[in-house]
Amino acid sequence: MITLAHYLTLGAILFCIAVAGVFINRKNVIVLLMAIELMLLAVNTNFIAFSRWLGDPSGQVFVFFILTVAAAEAAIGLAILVVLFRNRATINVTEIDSMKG
Amino acid sequence: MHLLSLLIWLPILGAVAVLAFGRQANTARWLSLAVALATFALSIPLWTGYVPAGPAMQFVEQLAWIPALKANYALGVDGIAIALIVLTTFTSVLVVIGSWGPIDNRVSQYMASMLALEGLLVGVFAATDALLFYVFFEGMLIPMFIIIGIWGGPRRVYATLKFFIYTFLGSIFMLVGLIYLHMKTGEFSLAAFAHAPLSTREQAWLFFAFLAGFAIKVPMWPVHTWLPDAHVEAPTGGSVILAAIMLKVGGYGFIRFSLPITPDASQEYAWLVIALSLIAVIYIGYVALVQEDMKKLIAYSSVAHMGFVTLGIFIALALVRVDGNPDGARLGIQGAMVQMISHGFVSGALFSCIGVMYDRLHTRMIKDYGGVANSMPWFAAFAVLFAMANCGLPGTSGFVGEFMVILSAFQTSPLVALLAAFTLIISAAYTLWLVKRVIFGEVGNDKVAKMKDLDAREWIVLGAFALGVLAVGIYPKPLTDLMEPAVLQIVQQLGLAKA
Amino acid sequence: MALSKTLLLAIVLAPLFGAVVAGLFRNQVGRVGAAGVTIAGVALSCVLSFYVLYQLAWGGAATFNENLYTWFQVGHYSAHVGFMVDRLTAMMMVVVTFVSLMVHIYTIGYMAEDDGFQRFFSYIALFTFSMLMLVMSNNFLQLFFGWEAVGLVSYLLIGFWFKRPSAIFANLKAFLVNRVGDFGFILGIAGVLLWFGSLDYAQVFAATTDPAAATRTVEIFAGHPWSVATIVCICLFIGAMGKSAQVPLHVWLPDSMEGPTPISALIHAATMVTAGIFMVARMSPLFELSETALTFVLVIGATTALFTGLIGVVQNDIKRVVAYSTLSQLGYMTVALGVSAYAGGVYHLMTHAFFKALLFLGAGSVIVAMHHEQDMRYMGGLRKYMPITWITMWLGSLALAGTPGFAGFYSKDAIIEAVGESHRAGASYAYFCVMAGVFVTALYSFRLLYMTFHGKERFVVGHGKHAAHQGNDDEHAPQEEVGHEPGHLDHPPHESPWVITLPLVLLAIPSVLVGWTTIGPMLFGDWFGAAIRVSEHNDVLRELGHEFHGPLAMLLHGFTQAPFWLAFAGFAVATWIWLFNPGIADKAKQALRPLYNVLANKYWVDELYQAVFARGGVALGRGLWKGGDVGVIDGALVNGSTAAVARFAQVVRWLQSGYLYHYAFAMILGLIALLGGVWWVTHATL
Amino acid sequence: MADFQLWCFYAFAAITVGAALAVISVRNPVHAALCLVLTFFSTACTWLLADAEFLAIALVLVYVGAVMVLFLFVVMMLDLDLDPLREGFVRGLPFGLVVAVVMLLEMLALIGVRAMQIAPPPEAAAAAGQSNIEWLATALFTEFLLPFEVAALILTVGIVAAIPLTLRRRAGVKAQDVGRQVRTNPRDRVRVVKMAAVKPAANPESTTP
Repeated sequence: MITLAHYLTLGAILFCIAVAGVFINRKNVIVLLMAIELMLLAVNTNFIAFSRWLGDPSGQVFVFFILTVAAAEAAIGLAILVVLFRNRATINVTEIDSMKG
Repeated sequence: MHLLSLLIWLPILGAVAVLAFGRQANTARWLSLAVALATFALSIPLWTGYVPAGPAMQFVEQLAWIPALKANYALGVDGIAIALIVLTTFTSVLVVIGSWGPIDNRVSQYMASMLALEGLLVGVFAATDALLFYVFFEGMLIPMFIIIGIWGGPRRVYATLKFFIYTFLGSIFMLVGLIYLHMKTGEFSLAAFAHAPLSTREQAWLFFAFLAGFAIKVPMWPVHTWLPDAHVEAPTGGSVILAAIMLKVGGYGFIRFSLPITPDASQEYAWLVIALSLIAVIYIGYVALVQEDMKKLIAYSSVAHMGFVTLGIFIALALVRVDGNPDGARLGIQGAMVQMISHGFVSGALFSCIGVMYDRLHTRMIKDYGGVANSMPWFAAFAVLFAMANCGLPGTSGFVGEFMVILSAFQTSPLVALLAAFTLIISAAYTLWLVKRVIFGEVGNDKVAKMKDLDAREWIVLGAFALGVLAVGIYPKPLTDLMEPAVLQIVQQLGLAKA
Repeated sequence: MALSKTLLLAIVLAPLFGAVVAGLFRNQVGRVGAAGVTIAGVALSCVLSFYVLYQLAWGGAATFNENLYTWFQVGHYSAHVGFMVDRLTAMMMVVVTFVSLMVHIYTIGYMAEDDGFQRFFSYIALFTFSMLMLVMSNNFLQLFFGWEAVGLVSYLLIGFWFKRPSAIFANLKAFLVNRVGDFGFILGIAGVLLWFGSLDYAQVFAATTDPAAATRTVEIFAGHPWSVATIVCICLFIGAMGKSAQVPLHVWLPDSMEGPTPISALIHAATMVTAGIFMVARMSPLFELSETALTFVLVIGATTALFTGLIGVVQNDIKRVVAYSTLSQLGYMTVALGVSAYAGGVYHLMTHAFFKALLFLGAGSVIVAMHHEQDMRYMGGLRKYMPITWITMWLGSLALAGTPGFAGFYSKDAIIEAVGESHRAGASYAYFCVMAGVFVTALYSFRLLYMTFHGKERFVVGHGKHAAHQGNDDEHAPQEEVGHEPGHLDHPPHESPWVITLPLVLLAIPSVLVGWTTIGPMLFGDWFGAAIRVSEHNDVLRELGHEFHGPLAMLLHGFTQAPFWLAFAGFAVATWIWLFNPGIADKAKQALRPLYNVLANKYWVDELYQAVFARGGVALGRGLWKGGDVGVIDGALVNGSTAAVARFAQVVRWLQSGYLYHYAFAMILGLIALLGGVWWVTHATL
Repeated sequence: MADFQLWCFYAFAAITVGAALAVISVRNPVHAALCLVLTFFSTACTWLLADAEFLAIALVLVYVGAVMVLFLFVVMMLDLDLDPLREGFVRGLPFGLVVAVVMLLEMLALIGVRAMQIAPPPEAAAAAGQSNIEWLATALFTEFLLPFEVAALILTVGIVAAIPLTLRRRAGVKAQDVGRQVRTNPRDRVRVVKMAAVKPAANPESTTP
């Protein structure tokens, strides 16, 4: 029998893998973006599980919106990436510090 | 008829029109003049149509604005507000005329800022809803910020930032006070605030919140240092509006907010305000004495004169509540109001005079002048007249307010009156010393010798100011009669304890 | 016949009209027009003033007291503009308009070559208007208006030649010293309002009869009740001290001689400076309530009378001698007020106005003849060049010195007698001062005459060096020509034109006769009626009145009295030194060097004020500005807080590395902390 | 039956976790992207087990079909120098693991794994006699209509924003601009200058050699 805890654990593991990915791939923006997608996936999984277990469609509606926003974010993020690469010939995050205060 | 709305929005829409159609400098000037004149003409019916025996607030307008907060677009004026609104529209016309020649870059933007400022100032005086008041109160910083920041002198950035942050800091405290009052009463109407029961402690907090907002605006010692810097850097028109009208918002705020909403705290801390006012009169007088920049000198003299306004307002509390002399209190508040109107004329005129000289020699330093009377006799005549009004010579408007405040102060505390009366000596010293060094004497240098006397536009501006100065000085009764019902009501309200 | 409002308005407004026309339309009306319109205005005023006086004195007209309009009305406090004309006012109106008319006529000649001809006429007509507003007022507000307005015109006229540094220094000084007086005056007015709740003469004076009024007290400093009467009267008198140049506020009057001579005669001798005397006389019902204040008045007046007269003895500038004599005579008037002999003070005011205006105008005539040379050391022997001026000056000086029969004798003798009668504290000091003053007066008066009109000519005529200079003289005619050596004249002095000598003659007549004809009714009769009120036990003039048996008897009696012999002694000493033995003066100067220094430096009062108030004020201002405003408020508080924020920002800016992954770390660390916090909270509470 | 679902869940979850680990650890971004596709796909399967059919399909269609293709496209388009990007991988590994493990433990503790052994309630959609899509759409188009519209707007803005971000006009590209060619006007090409006729001055000095 699948319980709520199964889904939540899966979500937590996915999220932590994504966090670890952010840490170990701190220079590669593409992988960073992928890690973010993973985090969103973990969150979505949690939403779906709760929606199922509470019998409330709001969770799934939220997932729907998150997918929408994530798609937009991916599009913009990659566009920025392309522009970045075109201007600086690198996607190495350590070389991008124009926001330094 | 929505006269007040018209007075607020006509100049603001006029500003938009000037921006839109004012690509040609002259188009912008004439259009602005037309708008300013129309606004002034429309403000006259306020005075003539005001019924002294009628309700406290007249020409009332009310529209739901933010229903969730019960904030209304509520307008209404009493005699005090009418006097200040007419002063605003009058001065604005003169500022437009006075900026005709001296401003020659970005004319349409300058004129539009001035018109927008005029509309916002009228709004401040006409609002009877605290949130609306606050919006106008803050809004008027923006055009002034632009005027000083773009057309100002070399240190304009420092001056604008100082001006903006100083006044903004004060009004934040005021906003907190207003929000608290909104939580207490559930609405933003000033009338509701005035009737809200408040404990002594609450009143004390609110009193200091309002004090922070308005003292900086007045400005009172020791939060006055933004004013000389702002004046020195501002273009002439900006200085005129700043001194003649914007400072009055502070005094008006004390009368509209502090006195009716926190009467008990005002009484408790009146000594503080009175002490600060007296410091302003004497300390600032001495500081003005040694200024080397004419505009700075007049700016400091503004601070000193505004000290009489706050003194007149707060001396009233002791008179009503301790001495039981409400008539004396009315005299004090009337004196403060007349002083505000008079200072509008006098400081506006003096800054215009400095502008006239600045346009010719492009310096404001006293040492660069001398013997201006030789080359500009008519100008000298005006300058001496306004200088005398600044010293409070009877027959000019400058005397009326000071006289009434001193009379009123003597009724409760001869010592306060004695210190206040020092202004007679100090103001004469710094003003006439300035006149001596700039106007009189042998011609200072070749440039002074070549200065041309007033042209027609300058004549109109200074002549109109002179008429105002003399009219109020010789026959102030119409002015005091206009404000009397409002003052009476304030004093009656002061008599009732709230806590 | 009752006086009408229209009539009084005409008296006041005619000079104002002239002033406005001559001032604002100076180019349109020209020189003749400006002089014509102002003289016509003042002449009309003068004629009507005589008419008013006639009506009040002989026509049986009642005192006029009516408001013109209300200035403000706030609660039960109100201020009005209105006229009160009784015999005191009428006398002042006549003096003011008559002297003013004389000065107007005289000015045609005196200012003939000046560029500011129209401006000058505008100013003096404006002055006449202001002075009339002052004396005709029926309330304190308008009194103060006139008070300050005459101060303004005085300021403008002292600085008439505004290119001269000394003139614009003097006018600033005059205005500021007057302002010190006004400072007291306005407090006095505020005190009157506190005391009686009104600013109206009639109401205030009516209320003084209430016995409670005299005993009312006020606490200026908590716990110290002071008498309101004393405070108010002293405050009002401080105003009079400023305007009437009493010690220690006398310093502006000698400097005011920088102005053209006609205004020295009109403003700084005959009328404006006597406004203080008039005001105290007008306020006699108030002053009678405070013995302390009257003593104060007495001591101040006596000090002024003697010590300023002494300075006059060592002055060499002809106008300054007359100016110090004015100070001294103002002191006499004040002394009279101080012993409650208000009528005596006012009476001396009137006679003094005539003979002092005469002396000033005569001095002006001499100055014109000497081409604006004012130093008496370069004069002498002028009597043969300008006989009319010489004779009228003699008449004026005799009146000033109190020669029996002349106007000054009657008024001054009455004051001295009154002081002698008084039992007020300080009266004996005052008596000594006024007696000594008589000697001093005679000394400097005759010194002036001898140095100017008699003896050897100490100027040189026909100095060729500056002959070419004559052509462009018009540009700055009244000023000393640049490079003009003292005592060198291009032409021999000559008698002045008729516009100058006519006023001299017209003023000489009352200087001689007015005392004889008016002393009876004005001093000892009931001439002033209710205008001047004296308490029963203070009324020294009534005491004197018992011994008064007509002017002739007083004249004869005068020869037997000490003042006459003191004056004669002064005359004798002056004659001996300055007419017959001119060398003695210098020897005396050497012998009495310390005394001479004290007098020549005017007791160093000017230097003291300059150091303490002028330089001290500037130093204080600079200290407050640089230390207070720039240093503490702007430096430490305003810019200090900005600097603190900036320093804090400098510290925290390293947190903004700009690296994306640093921000991501921060977020994740924050998340861990948050989760840990939630965990801790949930498990701690469970 | 129930156990079969549980085993299926374990299988999908294992693939998901494994693929996710591969995403963050493989050298080549192309491989990483492909692993991510696998993660998404297997996650979609677990969602199916939770009766979220619509979202599972949508995830596959939208993510795998569109977003991941975009990723791959970008990765392949950019000529990446991979070595510097891998620097610090080993250095960051221990710290990343520690952080991840600590976080995981915290989360699991908070979830209360043992406490949440709850059997699923009867499916709400089935109970209402609706399919999952109907159930979801009812909520989406009634209660969440405004957010739905806003989401649509966000997507549009995203598309519009992405275009100008990446759009660039290269200098020196030789291409025909037909519009410009059509718009040409003879007056822009030829300038007719009117000049006053000047007679050559008869200058005797210049004519003489």
